Amino acid sequence: MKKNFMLTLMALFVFFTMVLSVSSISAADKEIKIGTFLSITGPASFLGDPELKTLQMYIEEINKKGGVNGNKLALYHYDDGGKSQDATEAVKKLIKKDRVDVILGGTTSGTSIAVIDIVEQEQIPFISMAGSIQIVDPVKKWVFKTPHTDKMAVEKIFEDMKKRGFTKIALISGDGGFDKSGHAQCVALAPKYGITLVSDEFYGNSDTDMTAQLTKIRSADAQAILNFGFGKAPAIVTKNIRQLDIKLPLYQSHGVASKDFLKLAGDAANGIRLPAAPLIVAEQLKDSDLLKKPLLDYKTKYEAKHGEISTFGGHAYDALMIAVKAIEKTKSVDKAKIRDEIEQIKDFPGTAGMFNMSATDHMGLALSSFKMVEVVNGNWKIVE
Amino acid sequence: MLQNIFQFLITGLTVGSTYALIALGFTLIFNVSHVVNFAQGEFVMLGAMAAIFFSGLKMPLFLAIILAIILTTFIGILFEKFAIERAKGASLTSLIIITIGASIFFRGLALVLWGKNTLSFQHFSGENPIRFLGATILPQHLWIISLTAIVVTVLAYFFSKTLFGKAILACSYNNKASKLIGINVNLMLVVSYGISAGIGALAGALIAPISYMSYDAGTMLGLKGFCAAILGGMGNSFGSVLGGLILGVVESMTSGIFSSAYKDAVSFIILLLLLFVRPQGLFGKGVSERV
Amino acid sequence: MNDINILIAKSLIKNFGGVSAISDVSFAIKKGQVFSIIGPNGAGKTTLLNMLTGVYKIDSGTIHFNGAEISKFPPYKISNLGINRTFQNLQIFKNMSVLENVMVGCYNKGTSGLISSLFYLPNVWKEEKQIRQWAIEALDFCGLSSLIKKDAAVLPYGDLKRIEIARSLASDPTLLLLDEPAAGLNDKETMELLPLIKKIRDTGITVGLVEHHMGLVMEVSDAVLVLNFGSKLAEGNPLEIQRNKDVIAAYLGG
Amino acid sequence: MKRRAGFFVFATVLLILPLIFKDSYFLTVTGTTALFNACLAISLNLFMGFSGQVSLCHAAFYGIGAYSNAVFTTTYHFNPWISTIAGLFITGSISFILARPILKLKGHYLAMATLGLGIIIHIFFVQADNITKGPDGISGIPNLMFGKINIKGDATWYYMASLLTIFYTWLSLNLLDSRTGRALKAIHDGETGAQVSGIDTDKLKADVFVLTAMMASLAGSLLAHKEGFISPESFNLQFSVELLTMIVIGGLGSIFGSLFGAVFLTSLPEFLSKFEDFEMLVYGLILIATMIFMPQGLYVGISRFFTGILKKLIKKDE
Repeated sequence: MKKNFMLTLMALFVFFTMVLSVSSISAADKEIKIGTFLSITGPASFLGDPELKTLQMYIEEINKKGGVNGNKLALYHYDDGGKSQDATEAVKKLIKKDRVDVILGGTTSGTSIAVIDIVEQEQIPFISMAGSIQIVDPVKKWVFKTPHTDKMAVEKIFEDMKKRGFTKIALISGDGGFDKSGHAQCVALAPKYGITLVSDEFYGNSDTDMTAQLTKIRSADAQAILNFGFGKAPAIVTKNIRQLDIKLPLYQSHGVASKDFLKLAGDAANGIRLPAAPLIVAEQLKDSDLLKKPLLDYKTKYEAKHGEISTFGGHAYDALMIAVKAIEKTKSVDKAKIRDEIEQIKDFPGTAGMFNMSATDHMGLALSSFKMVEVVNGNWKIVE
Repeated sequence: MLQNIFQFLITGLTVGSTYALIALGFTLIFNVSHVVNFAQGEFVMLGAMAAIFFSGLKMPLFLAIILAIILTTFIGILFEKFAIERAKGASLTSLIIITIGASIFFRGLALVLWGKNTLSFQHFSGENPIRFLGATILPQHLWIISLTAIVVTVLAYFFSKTLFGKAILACSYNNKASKLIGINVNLMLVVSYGISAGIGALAGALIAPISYMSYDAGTMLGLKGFCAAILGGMGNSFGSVLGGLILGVVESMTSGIFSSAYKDAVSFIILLLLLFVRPQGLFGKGVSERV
Repeated sequence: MNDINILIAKSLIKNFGGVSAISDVSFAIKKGQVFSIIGPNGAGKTTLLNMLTGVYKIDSGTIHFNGAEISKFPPYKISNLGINRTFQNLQIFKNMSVLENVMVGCYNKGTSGLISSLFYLPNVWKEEKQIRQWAIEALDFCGLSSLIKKDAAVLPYGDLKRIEIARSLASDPTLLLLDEPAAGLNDKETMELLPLIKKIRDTGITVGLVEHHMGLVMEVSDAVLVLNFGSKLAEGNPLEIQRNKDVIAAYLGG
Repeated sequence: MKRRAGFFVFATVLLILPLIFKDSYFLTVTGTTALFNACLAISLNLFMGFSGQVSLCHAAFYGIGAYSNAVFTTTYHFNPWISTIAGLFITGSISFILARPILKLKGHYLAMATLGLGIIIHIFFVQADNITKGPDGISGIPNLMFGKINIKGDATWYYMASLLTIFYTWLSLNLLDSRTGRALKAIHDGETGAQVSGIDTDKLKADVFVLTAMMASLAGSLLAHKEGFISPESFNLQFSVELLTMIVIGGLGSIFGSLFGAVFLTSLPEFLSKFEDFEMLVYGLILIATMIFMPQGLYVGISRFFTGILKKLIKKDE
């Protein structure tokens, strides 16, 4: 017993030593280090996946063209599995082990919010790819983000509802971070638009059937249904609504702005309205629109390599390009300078719209950059 | 209101029958080896993904499903041969960890083969809802319910009337004695893992049109199936089916009548209370230690 | 030897799912006796023992021990009152050493609780030493000193049976119930059991013995109770039992 | 008392590791997480490995501790230590009330019941937005203070985690060598045998359930301050299952096994991340292979492996 014990301790020690020596290999300098942590596995993996592919694709392209200010870009990437604790660990590693110059990422709002304290403390520019308004409101010195906020999505939807004269709506949302945060915005903003929530239902994001909740909604006196969620659940909600023969107009959030959703929901998706980044309707933009060319550029490049685009990959493109632009301008990798330059970004045409950052706005998108789209014959169409 | 309650009931029964079908797979493996197979949900996922893949190759639906079931059955057999059987002398807990490892492995396999996206599958016979007393039901639901009924009947026949089925049951009652009277216990294990995987695959192919499928969707389905099996009394096929139906109805009733945010919590509270009153599930045999 | 009844059982009844296992059995055990319960297979001997020790709940009837009613007590309470037992199929703790097994037997004599054990307060330290001592003594008493350091899992059946006796003795019982101590033992081992039981009795412990081995029973018992199909067939001293016609018929017929 | 010698060696090694590997982020970041997991594994092992019960709600108790500190310090501005005590109290009460009815269950039914309890608590973390802030979690949790000393930074937290691990190991070793510890092991090997030896098994099982739940809660309270941010997915069923895997992979019923399992499974993804999409595949295979080739767990398995090599070497010398 005693002998075994000592041997095991020795084994433990050897194991530790091996582990530690492997982990302390450091990379060559002179590179501009871009750090990123994304949800490559876990429930948000279908968002994290296009994000990573986009970053890899563009960094390769930039490097082929000679890099930024003559220096190559190097990507340091960790998977957080959608877990906030893993995200904070990843960010610590990015800062202290890899010593990156700027951090992009945070696929979900949860993982992004989780690392805010660290990036603020360590003073490193951080551009999130997640939706929640909490990330940039109140403004934090080192934190930026590229997607539209959930608040904007709700405002866009409520504006459209107001235009169509809906005052009583039913809300159904999932139990994830995106869903709950959107739900909170709906509840908070409804009175401002003269809207009453006559029904407020929830489902689990891995549920397979929502007819019970929708049956309840059916007997509430609503004029329209709003579903706040992402992943497969909104597609099931859409199909269940058709199954129950509910004729009310259906609104979805920007969380489903992908071709995948259209594929899943099939014919049932026709007539759905949702706010979306202009990327998915790039072809329909007026030729005079400054966004059209860069959007189509991204679209052709991504689709040539990886298939269907999604707005999520677009958020990664925006984040990377904003960082690159700032670094180009400062001609250094001084973190404080990069941060200042990001805050100065003006008229940058990204996939989500025209970015105009400022000291009070660390997202820089106007509500007008969001497009209200309707599904017509299985495709997106801009609602004028 | 009455009409609503009827719809909740119908919803509960349709969702419940998918739980029941998954629970049956648990029961089968549990019966022979007393192992709770944590990879059962992954069999369901693999079956669905394989069916979607085959039908994507322009195969007729029926053939795609059959091929998916055969493939998953084969995977189940390989799993038994190369993992469970190899772990001779391992305790029950170690075996359960092996099934947990397998569930992660199968998820990883599906991820590599079919990617991270959620995939859809065609409904077997259209999507036009059938109206019945003010409630609606999809043709696919009828497929699920009737095939669950068929599987239960076939299994009941298999275990009570065929020699092979009786031999499997014998292993579950007394492993050593079965060996002594010349039953090939290893073969029985292989067969039950195979059948279990096959039933899982069938469940997956049936559910996929309604709930879609992705590489990580099996875990939650497996969990619900496990709940159903426990609720009915572990090891009892009939109990599993009833457990599944009850679980489905409780879930849909709670989300319809009480609170949809806490529906899973309410279902679990009911399950806990039931176990406090009946520690062996609804139809389980009481366990008594012989001294 | 005196005439005080240490245990009195009255009209005990136990059914299993409608099948009667014990029906209306009454008896008394006198202090300092060796009291044997015999009967053919399935007569309900072990069931009766399980009822006396609280392992089975009794359906009706009463059990008094040292004047107190214990009919509805859980096993641990009965054990703490001074009734200990061994098992026909063994209840050895397989993941422990022989010494630890017997130390578990001393549980009722200790007082340290969960919290004091966690922090190993001085009283735990002292108690540990004492318990170890008691356990070693009990092993010595049963002639098992050589096995102290062995793991229980690797030992032969005969040794395990004696370890169970040692474990029971370690709790200083007033009444020790032995459930078929000779079952599965060879002749030599059985004959070694005889002096041990006598030695136990001589220390003043009352012994209840459930046994098949007639030679052993007749040699060691002061009183014998015969069960058949869950009912009392006869009661008396060994000589009376040997001559009882019903008993002979039951054994030959059974 | 042999165990004591090993314990001191272990404690010393743990505390001097950062002096040998200075500025190792693997040690202070992953290592700290591994030690937190080790604390959970050690406490779970008391309940499962020693007493032979099953629990799939350990992560939930960990979560109650974490949430208690997060909520009380941010919303109500309590002192962190008072919040910790509140967390212990809440966990203690919940586990105490539920211990008796739940522990009446056996085997798979017990697993199901604890799994259900864990899920119910997790749903509360997700859905009770007004208290727990929902899935987005709670941020801005203040630093822990020892009097005037502010506990922050990875290295400091490494030491905190080490001390907690050493403390928990010490408690478990003590318990093992005592009357109560033996009674626990007796329950594991045979409940009837334990009962007739005078052990009130129902009470003891309940006591240990409460104790281990509170140990998890204490670790959770500290975690909240270490992270400064917590959210529900750190305390879900998946994590409970992972803890179970740790103690079985390490070796059920062995304290150092649990430690080993926790360190192994926490650092494994670190090396597997190179496999990218194949990571899960490899991770699953490693779990399966470990159980096939070392059914008794890594602790026993590796010990045997080294003893084997040592024996061969000795033979060669002769």
